[in-house]
Amino acid sequence: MLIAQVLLNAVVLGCLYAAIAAGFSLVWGVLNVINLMHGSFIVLGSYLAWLAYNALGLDPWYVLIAAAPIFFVLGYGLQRGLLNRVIAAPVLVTLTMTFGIDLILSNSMIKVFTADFRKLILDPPLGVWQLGPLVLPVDRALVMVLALALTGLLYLLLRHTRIGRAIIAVRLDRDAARLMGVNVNSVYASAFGLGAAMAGCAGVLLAMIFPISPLTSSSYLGKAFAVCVLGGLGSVPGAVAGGLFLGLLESFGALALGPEHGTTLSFAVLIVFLLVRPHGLLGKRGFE
Amino acid sequence: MTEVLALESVSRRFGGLQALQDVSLRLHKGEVLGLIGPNGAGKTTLINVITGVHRASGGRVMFQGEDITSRKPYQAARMGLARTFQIVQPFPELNVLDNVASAALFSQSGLTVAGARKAAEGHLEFVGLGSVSDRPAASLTLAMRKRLELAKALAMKPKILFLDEVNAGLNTAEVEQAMTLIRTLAERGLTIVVIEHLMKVVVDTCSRVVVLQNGRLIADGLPHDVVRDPLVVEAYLGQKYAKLAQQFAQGEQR
Amino acid sequence: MNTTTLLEVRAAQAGYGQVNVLWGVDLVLKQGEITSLIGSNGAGKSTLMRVLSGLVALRSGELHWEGIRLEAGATPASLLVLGIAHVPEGRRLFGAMSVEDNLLMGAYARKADRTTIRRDMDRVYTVFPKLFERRAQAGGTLSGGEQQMCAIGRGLMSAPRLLMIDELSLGLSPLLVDQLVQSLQLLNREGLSLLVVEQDVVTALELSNTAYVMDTGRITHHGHSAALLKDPAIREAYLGSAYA
Amino acid sequence: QDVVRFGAPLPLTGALAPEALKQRQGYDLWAEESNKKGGINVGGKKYRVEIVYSDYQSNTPRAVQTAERQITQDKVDFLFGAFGSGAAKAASTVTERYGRPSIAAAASSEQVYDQGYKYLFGTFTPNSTLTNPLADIVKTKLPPNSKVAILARNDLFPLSIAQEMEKSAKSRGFNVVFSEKYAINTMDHSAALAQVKAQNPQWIFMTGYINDLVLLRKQMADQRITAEVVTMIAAPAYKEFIDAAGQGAENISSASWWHPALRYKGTDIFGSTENYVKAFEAKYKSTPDYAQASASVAGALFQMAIEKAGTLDPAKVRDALAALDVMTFWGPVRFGPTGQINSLQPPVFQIQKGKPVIVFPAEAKQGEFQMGVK
Amino acid sequence: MKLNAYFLMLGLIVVAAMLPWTDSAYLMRLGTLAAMYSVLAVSWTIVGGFTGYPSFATAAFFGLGAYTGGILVARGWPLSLAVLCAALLAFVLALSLGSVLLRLKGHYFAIGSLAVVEVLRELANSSTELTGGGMGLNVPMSSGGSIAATASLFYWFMWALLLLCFLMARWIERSKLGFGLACIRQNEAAADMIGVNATLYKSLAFGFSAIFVGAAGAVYAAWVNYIEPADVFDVLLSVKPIVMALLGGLGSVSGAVAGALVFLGLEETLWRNMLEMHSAALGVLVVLLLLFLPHGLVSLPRRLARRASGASHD
Ligand SMILES: Nc1ncnc2c1ncn2[C@@H]1O[C@H](COP(=O)(O)OP(=O)(O)OP(=O)(O)O)[C@@H](O)[C@H]1O
Ligand SMILES: Nc1ncnc2c1ncn2[C@@H]1O[C@H](COP(=O)(O)OP(=O)(O)OP(=O)(O)O)[C@@H](O)[C@H]1O
Ligand SMILES: CC(C)C[C@H](N)C(=O)O
Ligand SMILES: [Mg+2]
Ligand SMILES: [Mg+2]
Repeated sequence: MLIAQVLLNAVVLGCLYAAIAAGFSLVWGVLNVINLMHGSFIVLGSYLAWLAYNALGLDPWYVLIAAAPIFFVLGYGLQRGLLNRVIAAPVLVTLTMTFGIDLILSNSMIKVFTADFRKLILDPPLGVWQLGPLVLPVDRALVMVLALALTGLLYLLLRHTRIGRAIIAVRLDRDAARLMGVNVNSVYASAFGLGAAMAGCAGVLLAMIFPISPLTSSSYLGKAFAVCVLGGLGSVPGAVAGGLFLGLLESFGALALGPEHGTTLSFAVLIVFLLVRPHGLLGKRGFE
Repeated sequence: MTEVLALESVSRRFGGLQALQDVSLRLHKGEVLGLIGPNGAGKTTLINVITGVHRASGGRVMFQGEDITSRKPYQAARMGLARTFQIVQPFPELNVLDNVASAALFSQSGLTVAGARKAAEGHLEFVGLGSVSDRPAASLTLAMRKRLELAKALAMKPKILFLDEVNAGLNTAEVEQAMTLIRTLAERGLTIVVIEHLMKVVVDTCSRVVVLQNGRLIADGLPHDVVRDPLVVEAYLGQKYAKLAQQFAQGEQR
Repeated sequence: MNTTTLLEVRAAQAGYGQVNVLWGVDLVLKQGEITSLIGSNGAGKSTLMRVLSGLVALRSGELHWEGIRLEAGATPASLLVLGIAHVPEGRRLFGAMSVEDNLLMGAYARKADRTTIRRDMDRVYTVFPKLFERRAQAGGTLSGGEQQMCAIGRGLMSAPRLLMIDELSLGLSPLLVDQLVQSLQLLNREGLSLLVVEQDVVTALELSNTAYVMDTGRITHHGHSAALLKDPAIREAYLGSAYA
Repeated sequence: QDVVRFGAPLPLTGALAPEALKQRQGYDLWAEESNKKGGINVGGKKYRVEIVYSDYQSNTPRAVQTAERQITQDKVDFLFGAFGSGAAKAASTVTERYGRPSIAAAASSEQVYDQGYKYLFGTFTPNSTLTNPLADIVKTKLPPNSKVAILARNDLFPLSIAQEMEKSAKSRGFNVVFSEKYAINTMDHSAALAQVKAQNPQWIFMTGYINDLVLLRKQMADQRITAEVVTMIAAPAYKEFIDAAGQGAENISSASWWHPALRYKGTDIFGSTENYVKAFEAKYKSTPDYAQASASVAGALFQMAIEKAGTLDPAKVRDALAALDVMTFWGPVRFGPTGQINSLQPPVFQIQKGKPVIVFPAEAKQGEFQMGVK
Repeated sequence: MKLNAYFLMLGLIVVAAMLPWTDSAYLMRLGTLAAMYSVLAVSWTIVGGFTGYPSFATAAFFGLGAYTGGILVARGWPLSLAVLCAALLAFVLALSLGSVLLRLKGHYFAIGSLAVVEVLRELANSSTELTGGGMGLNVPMSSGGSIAATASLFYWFMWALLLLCFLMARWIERSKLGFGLACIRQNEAAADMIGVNATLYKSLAFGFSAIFVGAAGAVYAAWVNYIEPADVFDVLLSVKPIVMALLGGLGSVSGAVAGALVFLGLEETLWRNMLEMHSAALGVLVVLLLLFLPHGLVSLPRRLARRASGASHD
């Protein structure tokens, strides 16, 4: 029974992880940028949901509709205005740039929102489903479904649209993509904007479950990293697979070795995974 | 003639694709072997298997009587197997001299950095890049890079030299210069394997030609015979070329 | 033969960073013609092509399309819409994309519907059956010659009016060069204009109607290909002693 | 007028910021109160109190640097300890090295004080003084051999108090069926909680700082975990915890080093507990809890020791502190041989109807211990 | 150009030698930290700059060194011996990890190296008997000596480490090893083909890059007297050296030192002057530097010269 409950928890958690990582994976796999701002975007999304709920009484799932364009524009602007100027430079330069911008972002968030942990407490609460001996909090279930829907949308977008193919082409060869008539700058910025939108939306959803504070951004970032490695870079199905895998690993790791070892185990497995399957569970070399 | 390299039914798969199938081949010291075949026939793959870049999925590679099937590329290099890349691979930030010096330095033991540079100068002169030795490799034109690639391979004091399309992209005059270089090397007794689509080069420099198609050897013989082989004509040369070759051969006989 | 001018460049100067590569180049491409561009290594042939496709900006000089002057700073996207496609030196395939996706990228700038694109793709596959065999393989793992086919096929997918191919025969087997030349001539008869850079001078001059010879950033000769093929100076410089 | 400078390295930003801000309120209140009365009387001369704050961002190594910088750069005469057992312990190496008396206003673990340091004092009694009375009360309510589950943050204070809890529980015949730690920054406790639930314990004991415990409480509810007794340390005393946990706070029990409902008559600057609470409410419009009161009393104790020593000489003030035996609004104060207070009886309380209600000791008791946490 | 590096080092040594005479504990602390940061940045340059492998493992070796040193010192070992042990252990670990980890390329390597930090941190966290776990480890003050004397002991120790580290990096740069690393960085497949034993070379680079980081960790532990896993295995310890190296100019040893000094200067100034917004201000500076000085401080003289000579296009 315990096993079944842990399994259920793990799957739910895994889907959340997938939503956390999908945008990060996209930006990393496609733009070849490790976006250290990703965690802050998520937190910012959570604040958006929190503000909307407390100030306007808007439920998070409505906020989702607004968050996507807002964060898209934010990401698009940051990429166009700052990152794009060093996009041709080696990986480390763009990484450092996102590190710098993230310092600004997170410090500003602390200034504006303080480091206090906030909670978005839905009133009335959504309650808990009792499925026989198993329990499933309704908010988690809802977030899981919405998160999966979001990732699914992203997948369709990348897979079956012109812009999706263009994003991949630009990643592989800028000049050749230009020759195909792709507006490279706008594709880069769009990809980054998509990544940011995914992060923002994930943040909105997670606000229903996790406490909100600028300080949590690094844990989100850490999860995103792990998911990408486990699932494979730049691939949406990979993010889902990686997320589920991480969820399982952490939950059963905690069960077997004690709660504080869940993360250790997942990182140890991560190293092993890197060595035997550097492209992750579902990753092709660098994109989907 | 001593045998330096022997392939014993070497095979290599990529997923569902059989890139090489039971290739058996012997190479003797001092030979200049032409390796030709249609695009995608497996020529580059064959070199990659011999030099350890890819592992053979079946068969053995013997070098001077020793089994080197599972050698790593750097080990193969140190044993005297040098190759040029079909798509040139210089160290872009190093200057031309250091590109060549690096080849000398790491393929042989007992050289110092200074010694390797000294040795490199000679090779650069030989390929005609002496005047650009301090330019970064990234700034060279294609023809120069191809020659740089050759100089690097030579600096490794190879026992066998694999030239993968060193002439592609060169104009006719430049090709002639390159052929002169290859012939000089052959005269010095170096064993050379030439992959080339320019039949003129193959016919004029090789002492023997083998033909790969779909991963299998389909012909082996003297250049003039091979280019007249109907199988080869059909798979690789085309009628137009065959006619040209015919004229050419007749011209030579006259 | 229709002789309206398609693309014309006048007094073009262009280069990279501090260095100038083109020093006042004039070149006229006529509708329905195959033009070849030959010259020694580093002469600036590829650079000129990049100028014509908008990859490299003109430093001075003018670009005209069907008699209308194009604004400075034309991008590849805008030129592609006019019908100019460029198969670049070094092929520049999207290495991790499948052959088929590479071809689809060629049609990126087109506003055509799926069936038209599908039809054009089938045509490319008829010209290069090998590509059809390898259509699901990643571009980067193709053999050298297969990559060349894929690059040319990708260029064709934009349904261009003018196709520019840098280093046409590079790495292709003699048989394939033959077939390619025939295919290009066929496409040409159907109305496609071509600009071809080709190291094999004989092939270049046999394929083209008009030819330009370039040396250190300037056009040194131009005229009918057949005439140039007979010109002793050209033979001496580009065919080497054996052919002189 | 002359000033005497006190250094207060605090985690004003970062994870521990909410608690650091409380401490700052406590220090400020004392400084204001003291200066209102003319300052500290040092051998007949009045010195104004000045507190130098610096933020170490909830980052322990920075706390050490900050403390050192306050001594060497800001030239403070005395220091308050950094927040929490971990940082206070780390920073105490500096004050010891420089020979500056320092009072830790938020460090209760014995591991902080057992280093043989002479200049370190603390206002909190050891962790066992919380767990023992708790276990005593619960013992009277639950059948013998009841099951206890303990979940602790992997951090100095929580681990230390969890160890004490385990000891207290075992020695009273409880059956400790689960005792695990969770990593700092854990956001999802569902795996650990599922295990707790599977054990079906009567008493659940959880430790951590406020953010951890709010989260744990919510996720317990998500998993429909209930127990006869749920104890959390150290957060339920804070109004912020009660607000954040809402209904979930009901019947959560805890213990703390001080409670505003206590009634001590002190000789310190604030006088009685009542006076202190009144002064605090006047200034901040809210009721103080132990985090604020501890900071204020640390200041008040410094003042008493300095006035007694009649000098600002660090060594003399240190001796005066060590010899202190006074009554304050915080309770009777005497520092034991390690420098930690050993003269207090911390109250046990429970959240009832959204208010902390003292259930022990008898003299301060406000209500009965209630069973059942849903 | 080459002289410049030595001039920089010489200048630094002179300044460093004078610092203790200022008798300012604050400056001494800053000076010690400066040397420590420089050690980290220079060490990172060996693997990140020379070899082109973006390592995030710095914190792993630092933490390992800190705990090794801390535990040994706490058990009464003399500092120098403890530091030696820490350095050795870091070297051995890096060497053996390197041969496995360095099979990964680019981003994957970055993640792999980051994961090593996480795993070691959690190991330290959970081996409570040895390390004290989350409760931290007290490293008792080295006996005797005044405050000033202890401060300058650590100060000189750290600077000695920096000098050795600097010399080692310069030596590697010129040696056959350095040459091979440059080849690997630019084109690993081609390096393989000319006979470079890439696995060995990369592992060596990784190993050498760990030695002094481990040593610095050990000195740090004794210096601050108290360490905990979250502190010495802090990911920022991995990120900062990269920022410093980039500030200085990727791949340049003296650039790394210059970058470390400038970074520390900025960090400290901002921290002192704008407490609440200092990290945002640091972020702004990082962004500006990347935008306007993408090739780092080492490119500054050349740029200035170019500006002065009036060449306008860029
Ligand atoms: N890494 C790989 N993965 C999958 N297929 C591969 C890989 N490398 C080569 N191939 C396939 O193997 C076949 C042989 O390739 P190879 O490069 O050896 O041809 P080649 O004879 O050198 O051709 P060319 O003359 O065009 O250079 C080709 O069809 C190619 O697509
Ligand atoms: N991206 C670049 N940056 C700087 N210089 C370049 C660049 N590309 C080409 N050059 C230089 O410009 C000159 C002309 O090069 P270009 O490639 O146009 O010549 P080409 O005639 O196409 O030669 P090839 O026959 O070798 O292809 C050469 O000197 C070359 O070194
Ligand atoms: C304020 C308290 C929760 C601090 C705690 N007693 C500690 O030692 O860390
Ligand atoms: Mg090939
Ligand atoms: Mg060219």
